[in-house]
Amino acid sequence: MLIAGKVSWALITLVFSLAMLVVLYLASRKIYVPQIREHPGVHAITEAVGRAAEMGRPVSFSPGTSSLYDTKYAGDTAAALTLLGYVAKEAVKTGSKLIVGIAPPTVLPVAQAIVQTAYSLEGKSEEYVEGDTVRFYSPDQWGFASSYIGMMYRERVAANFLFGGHAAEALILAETGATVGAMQVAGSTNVYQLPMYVVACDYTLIGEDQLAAAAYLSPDPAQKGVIFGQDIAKLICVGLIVLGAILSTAGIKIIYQLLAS
Amino acid sequence: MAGVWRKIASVVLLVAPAIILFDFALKNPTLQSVATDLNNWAVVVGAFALGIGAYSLVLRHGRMISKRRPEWPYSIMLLLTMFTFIVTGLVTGSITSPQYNWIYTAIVMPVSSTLYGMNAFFIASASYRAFKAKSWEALVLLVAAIFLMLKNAPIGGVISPVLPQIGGIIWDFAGATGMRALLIGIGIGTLALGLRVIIGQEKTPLGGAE
Amino acid sequence: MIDAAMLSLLISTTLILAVYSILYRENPAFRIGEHLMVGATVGHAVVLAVFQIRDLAWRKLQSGIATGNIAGIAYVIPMFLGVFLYFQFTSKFRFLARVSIALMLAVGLSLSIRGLIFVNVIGQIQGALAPLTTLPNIAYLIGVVCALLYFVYERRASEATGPLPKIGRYVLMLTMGAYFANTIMGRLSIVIGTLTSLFVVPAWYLIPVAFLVICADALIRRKTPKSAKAG
Amino acid sequence: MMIFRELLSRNYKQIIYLALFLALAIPLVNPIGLPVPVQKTTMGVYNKIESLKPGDVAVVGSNIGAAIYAEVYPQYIAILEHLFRKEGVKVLLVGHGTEAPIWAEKALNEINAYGRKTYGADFVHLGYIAGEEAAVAGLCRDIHALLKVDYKGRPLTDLPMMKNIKSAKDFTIVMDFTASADSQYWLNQAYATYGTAVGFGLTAIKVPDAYAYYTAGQIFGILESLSGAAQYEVLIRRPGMAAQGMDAQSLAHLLYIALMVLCNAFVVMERRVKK
Repeated sequence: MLIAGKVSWALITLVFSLAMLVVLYLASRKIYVPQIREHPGVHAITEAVGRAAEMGRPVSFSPGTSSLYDTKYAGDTAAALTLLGYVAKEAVKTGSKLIVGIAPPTVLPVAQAIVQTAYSLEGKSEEYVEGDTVRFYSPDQWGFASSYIGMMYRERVAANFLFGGHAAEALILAETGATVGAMQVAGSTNVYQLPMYVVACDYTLIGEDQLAAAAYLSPDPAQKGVIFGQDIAKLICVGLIVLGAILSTAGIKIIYQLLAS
Repeated sequence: MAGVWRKIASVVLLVAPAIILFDFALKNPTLQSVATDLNNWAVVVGAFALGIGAYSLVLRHGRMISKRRPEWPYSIMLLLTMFTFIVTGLVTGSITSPQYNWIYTAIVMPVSSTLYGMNAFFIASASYRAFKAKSWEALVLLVAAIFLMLKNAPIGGVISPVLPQIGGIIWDFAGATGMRALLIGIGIGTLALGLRVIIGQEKTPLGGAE
Repeated sequence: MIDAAMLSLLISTTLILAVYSILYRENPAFRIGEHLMVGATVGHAVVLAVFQIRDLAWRKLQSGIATGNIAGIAYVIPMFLGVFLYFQFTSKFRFLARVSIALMLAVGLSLSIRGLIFVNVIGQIQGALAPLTTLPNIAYLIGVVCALLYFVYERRASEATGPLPKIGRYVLMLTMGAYFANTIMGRLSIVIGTLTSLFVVPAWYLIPVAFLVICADALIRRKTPKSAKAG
Repeated sequence: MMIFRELLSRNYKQIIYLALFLALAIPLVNPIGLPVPVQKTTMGVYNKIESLKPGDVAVVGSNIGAAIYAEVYPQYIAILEHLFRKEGVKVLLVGHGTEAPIWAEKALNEINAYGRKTYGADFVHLGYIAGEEAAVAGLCRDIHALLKVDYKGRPLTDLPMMKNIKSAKDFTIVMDFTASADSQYWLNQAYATYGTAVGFGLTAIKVPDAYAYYTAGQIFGILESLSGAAQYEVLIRRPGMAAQGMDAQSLAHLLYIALMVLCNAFVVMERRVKK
């Protein structure tokens, strides 16, 4: 029935999903509410928006150049959009001007809806300008990058958020943000761009940090539960690695074969 | 009507991933063709989305021109270029026609390669600003970067053949430890986020709860 | 006289210099480059999208109707879903875009999940199972475990592992430093390629012109300190 | 030192950018000729080609495109130059993708191939074959069944060299230049099936995958990006675009390291002043 080589995949996906769903259920029923530590970068998001409001300068946000149906960075884009929901809410609350730069056209309607909702929830619908608060730049990474850095210079942004799947334009965006003096928080699951963020930005949500932050900042606190599910999955991985390495030292390759099945 | 439509959306969120995930592990030709079609459907819907983007762009720059905002001449230039590309592409019927190729190589190619190459300049300014060894963590970052550069640039091996070897050790270690943990974490994190979206717990990436 | 190839070369060289001028400061030349680039890439994307809809949906629909193939006829669905996206701009029918977005997101997430679990999780665990007979292998095991424990967010679980997450953080920083430096060569070869294309006549003559403009601008700005500094 | 610091702190970005521009531009205009250490993998390619005897056949996988031009084209030129210097070695060019033959012709003209050797007797350009791995398999099985004409439409039967070259059994080596999966095709089809020696010229990103084959002894060598090309240029004593590029690379890397050291030196100095 199952394709050879995919048995371990099915098993691991199933076990991990179950762990996450069970913890999520327990948390939503308040049976077990895990204590999740806050990443300093998450706190910095709020701080950066507040700082921009004090300075009276805008906040810019990019949810990445990967589309909604990207085969590798779709999760990245989804996490970035969740974080956009949070940043938009904070920006509207503190009264800073928000500029969202969009590259993939598929993300545009979603971002428009998220930001517009954030404005109308605070009763500031008139401040949302169609086509201007959420700006479509270009689906091409370099067309997008040239517009985004031009915007950062001209608007003199005070806080810049780079989330989602960015490719080689990541450093260009981040370094320009640093040049205009913006406080920057970035995150990605693109492992080749993370080093650029670590070097150029004030705070970086490395890989899973960004995906967990999406759950951490969810308006529904029960959603934090899933993060503990992620921890369980990681601890299973640690167990497999340690056990597998010790066994293979003894010449037993059972874990490797299991994973290859 | 709106309620029913939203129900359909939840069903799509549950059924489409089920088909695509089961297709990965099960050998079933029907499942496979449905999964391929689903993928194509998403691409088709995505292609339509570009119209929204173009509309939004025309709206913004049209407003700039009509209200004579400071940057309005640039907006005219942008819209003209855009329509030139669209007309040339659709009239010649292909993006490989000589006319289309000419405008593409004259504008898009040089700007792309320039911006890509600009990374090298930004690496320089970032190196000067950000590699201050103010903490142990920053020191580790700095040392690893320096040894890797000495490994990659031919000059490192000329100064001393030991330098590239140290760089090589650091590179192997980084790939087998930090990178590995990062990749595993990303896999698990994506699964968790995906699950929450699929079962309808996370609505923001769909455009908010409304 | 100037022929098409020469004109193309002149335009592209001017654009290269215009875009590089952002390294000095934000200026009209860069803005021209920026707006041309956005117009060009969006126009290009529109052309591609039209062809994509034609080849991927319209042709399949046509042949589906001709042969009575249900899978082909079904391509009318994504075309409608695509049109529904445009109701985003109305307040009354905005909900219609919901299914289209759900479809794209569902496809993307499930494709990502299946690929990432298979390649990232299983592949990397397999890679970490080397026998502990050499010093590097032992170091790799300790390093990967510490780095993984850094990503444990539950407070008690994280505290129970003692100093290991902290070590994991150092391991990650080392990785970041190494990967940062390792991208440099590729980036440099791109800029070297661009510079090589600039260092041929007639493009060559434009470089001193650009430098003179920048120097003149720097002098003028020095005399009028009022202007805000962007660089 | 203090003046230096004053300048850097005021306008540091512009000055750094100017310094990098000079570090890149000077070696391009006026090559310095900084030494280049030669890697094992590059040496493997050199030794293999050096060992070719008259009558041996070298297949050159020509898959250059605009995307990989900067990294791979200099390698391609260097290898062709070396092959054309070897007396009696037959060269067969073939690639995937419509763009590939244009680059191949450009390279052949650059080394003056048509002036140095006879087309048809010493070298043949087959153009490109469509159909990914299946096409490579077909080529290895029977060239004459897959292709009837060369790149310019001349019948293969008219080319004297092609009389003795029928399948992968007649290939001595395959040197494939690529950034995509097709390196795998030659490994699967030529090496695994017919035992033909295979080597690669790759972009930096593809090297880690290929290195595993090298350590396993399945391929005879790899040219790694621009540095591989520069090393090869040194080996065949023909400094070209890669060697210049390498000078620029070396200087730029030194500048980056100097900047990192300098910013830390300033931090230390500031602390001293405060005390």
